[in-house]
Amino acid sequence: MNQGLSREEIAQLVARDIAPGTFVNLGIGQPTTVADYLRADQGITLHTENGMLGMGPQAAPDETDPDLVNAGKVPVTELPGASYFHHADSFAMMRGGHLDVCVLGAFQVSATGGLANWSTGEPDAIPAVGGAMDLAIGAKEVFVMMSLFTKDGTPKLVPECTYPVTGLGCVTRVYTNYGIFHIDDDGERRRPRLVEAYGLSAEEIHNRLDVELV
Amino acid sequence: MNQGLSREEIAQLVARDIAPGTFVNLGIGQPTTVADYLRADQGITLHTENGMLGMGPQAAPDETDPDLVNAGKVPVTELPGASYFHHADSFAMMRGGHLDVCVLGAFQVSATGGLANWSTGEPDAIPAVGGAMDLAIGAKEVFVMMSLFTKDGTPKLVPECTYPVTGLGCVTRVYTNYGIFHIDDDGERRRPRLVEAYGLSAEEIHNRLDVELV
Amino acid sequence: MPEIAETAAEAVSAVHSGATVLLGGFGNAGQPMELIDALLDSEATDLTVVNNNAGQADAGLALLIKERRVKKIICSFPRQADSRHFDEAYRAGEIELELVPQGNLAERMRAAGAGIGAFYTPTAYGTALAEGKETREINDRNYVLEYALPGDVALIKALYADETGNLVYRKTARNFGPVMAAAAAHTVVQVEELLPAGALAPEAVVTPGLFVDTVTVIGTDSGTAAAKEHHPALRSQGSKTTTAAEGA
Amino acid sequence: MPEIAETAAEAVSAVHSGATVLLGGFGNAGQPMELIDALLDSEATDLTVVNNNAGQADAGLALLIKERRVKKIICSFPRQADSRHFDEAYRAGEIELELVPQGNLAERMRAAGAGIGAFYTPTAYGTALAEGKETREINDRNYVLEYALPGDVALIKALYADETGNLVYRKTARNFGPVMAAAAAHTVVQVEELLPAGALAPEAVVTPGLFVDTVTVIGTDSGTAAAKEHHPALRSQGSKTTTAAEGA
Repeated sequence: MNQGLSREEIAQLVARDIAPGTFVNLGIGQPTTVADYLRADQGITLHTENGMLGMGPQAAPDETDPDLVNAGKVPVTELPGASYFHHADSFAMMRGGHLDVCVLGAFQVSATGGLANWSTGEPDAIPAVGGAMDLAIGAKEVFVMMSLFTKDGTPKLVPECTYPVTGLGCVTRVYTNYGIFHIDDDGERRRPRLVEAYGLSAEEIHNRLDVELV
Repeated sequence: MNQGLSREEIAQLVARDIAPGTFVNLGIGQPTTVADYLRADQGITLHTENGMLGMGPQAAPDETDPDLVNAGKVPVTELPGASYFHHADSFAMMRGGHLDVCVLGAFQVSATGGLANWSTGEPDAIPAVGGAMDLAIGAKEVFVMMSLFTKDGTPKLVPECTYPVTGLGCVTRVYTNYGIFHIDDDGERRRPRLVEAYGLSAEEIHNRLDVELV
Repeated sequence: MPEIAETAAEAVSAVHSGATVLLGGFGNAGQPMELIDALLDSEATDLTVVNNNAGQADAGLALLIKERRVKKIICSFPRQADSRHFDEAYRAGEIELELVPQGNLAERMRAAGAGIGAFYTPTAYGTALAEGKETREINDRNYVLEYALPGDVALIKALYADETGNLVYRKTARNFGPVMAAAAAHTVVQVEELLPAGALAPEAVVTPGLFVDTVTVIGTDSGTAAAKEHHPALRSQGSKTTTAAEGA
Repeated sequence: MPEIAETAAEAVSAVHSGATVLLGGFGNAGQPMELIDALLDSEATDLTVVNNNAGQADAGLALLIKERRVKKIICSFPRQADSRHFDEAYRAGEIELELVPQGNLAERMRAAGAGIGAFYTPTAYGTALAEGKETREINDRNYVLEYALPGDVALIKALYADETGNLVYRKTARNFGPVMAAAAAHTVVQVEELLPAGALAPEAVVTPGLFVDTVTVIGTDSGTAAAKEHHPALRSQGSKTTTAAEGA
């Protein structure tokens, strides 16, 4: 079957759509790869939850600094104009709505922008949340990157999350291998709108999802 | 009539009783004069609510700095070991119980350590509170400096404050021209104890106050 | 990157009538006098102003009040020896006063900047300033519920900005600046000098640039005093792009 | 003035069995590894530990958990590739876990340090981590009530201390340090170097000395890295009293 876009292509689309001059937090894992496709002329400033704005690329192996890491604890670098601050200030930036965009992975996104990305809900799983819930409700816009379907073909854009939620009504855009969805508020409620389709036609996507699209 | 101690003598007693190595906030007005009697070997660090620890003496007239003032907006100086911080952090220090002592003036102190020092309660008065309420409840110990009686002889250490209160049960010591009172909690309630008397005998003080002393 | 305004007038153009304006400063220290003067010259009226005081003498905020362009003031200490314009407006019933203990005022703005909706503070419990407010006992201590206090615009003064909007302050002129910068939807800063990105040491930045929307360069006494010292945030390799003398 | 401890063992002697201990660090950055090792060598047990994680591999906090000396851990991210000692204790029901979103964790400690009893946060509203908690709608946004989280002792790592206890940190190693220093009744700090009063620029101090009770000097990689740079808080006239090499 056509797999639509690769993970790298999805990251490229996210990078393309981040507005110039904004402050952005890239979540751990796949979202981190978005940084590889941001152009210098976009003037994006990266925030890392562990207390830094103006984060640069990953450090070269021979230039790592034990005191300069990102949220994934990977050694990174500092750009001109950077600043450091403590954890309460760092999360105040998120919670206070000062970040323009955060990019997160997801198990599921609901039709109203609910996000499930922190727990599979399995009874024997050891729970861990990190900064996911803070990021989900904090940024002005929350972009999710995920495959549109699980390996067995089950949609991940769903009427309601069946996995434990990270935040309610917080996702504004969903970047998937088969298409980009914007979850807009039409004044009455939030609903996803298919903005771009890849590999599948818009009609095929509609048919395979159990979600009413605008 | 014997006036007991002078204001300067009261300030000297307060300075004498501040424990070495402590962090202290001296309120605007008379409490500020306590600084004149602190000895360098006491190692007291002064806090000013407008964002500084390690405040030094008032600046000489030809060495004033527009950006270095105390809570009374008087130009002051900086000592080695000083630090600056913003207003929310400064009041967090008070409220969080990190200051050992603050010294305040008062219209009245109640037998249980209630403080009235911010408003005369006159109907046409324009109210103003500043940092008084924050200081009153913030420091581990609140020392009050005041005359024991008004000009017409009315006690200012009272069963209950008739002036609008600044804080409840917050005063731990009262330094007056006729004596020093400690307001201790005996496990059941807080009551003043006359610790030193000046100019009047302990009995005379007891007789002239409408407050039960320990 | 913040907008660089050529003039104070341009810098304060974000203040619209009816706005809630957070005005920095404690006494003269950190007070953005030139921005307030520009606000005075603007058409903005019907303002809610948050400041520690309510104007002094015949300048700045006092004149805004004299002209009855402040409908409400939220402050801790309105009454001063030279607060005659406020006193007059207040006694005439022509200005609303919300009196807030200074620490609660700072913490309410801090909450607004930090996305905290409300908080329980021990300050003012049992006093007239907590009348009608919710209270709660937590671990044997009594608290009053206070709500976040956001602003539409903050007008503040810092010492240096870099081109990314990072700010550092000078001595006790820091006071309300960092708190207001985070609490306002739009933050306007007057600085003594504007420096290139990289000129401020990241460890010593006090207000990160994401809180700053507009910067304008205005030389004052603070810059004169700073010129005699080395501010720790200045990296030696940082060359200055605009000095107060060259700037607006 | 803080007590200067000659050894890490002396520094952590303030931790008694049953204490709530705030452990700084995010990953290895800012983690007071030598203080934690000293805690491991102490008799303290029955601890409640607050840390972002729940120990890694066979070191520090993980070993405290392995030895079942941690009755409860309050953290945001216990599960990691190498968190096997926590995993085992947790599955055996031998450690209590309070899972808190990272920002709420930081803010709860910030509240403790700032004398705020509780606060309304939007984080975790509607999630399993807010189950059973009070909620409130404020200006059309939903919030969860979270309480202050104070510690009996904080063990943190900073770069430099001066003799009055003022601290500065290095890069992202700052993380939880300043928040924990204020939240604990007794704060113990390991630093690379101890400097005389006046050696740190007052504008660049991050944690004022009144939050610091015990300082001990321990050289680590951070000090090695710092030696190649000029930290902005260092005043050129400040001569060093104790370097890591000379110290404990």
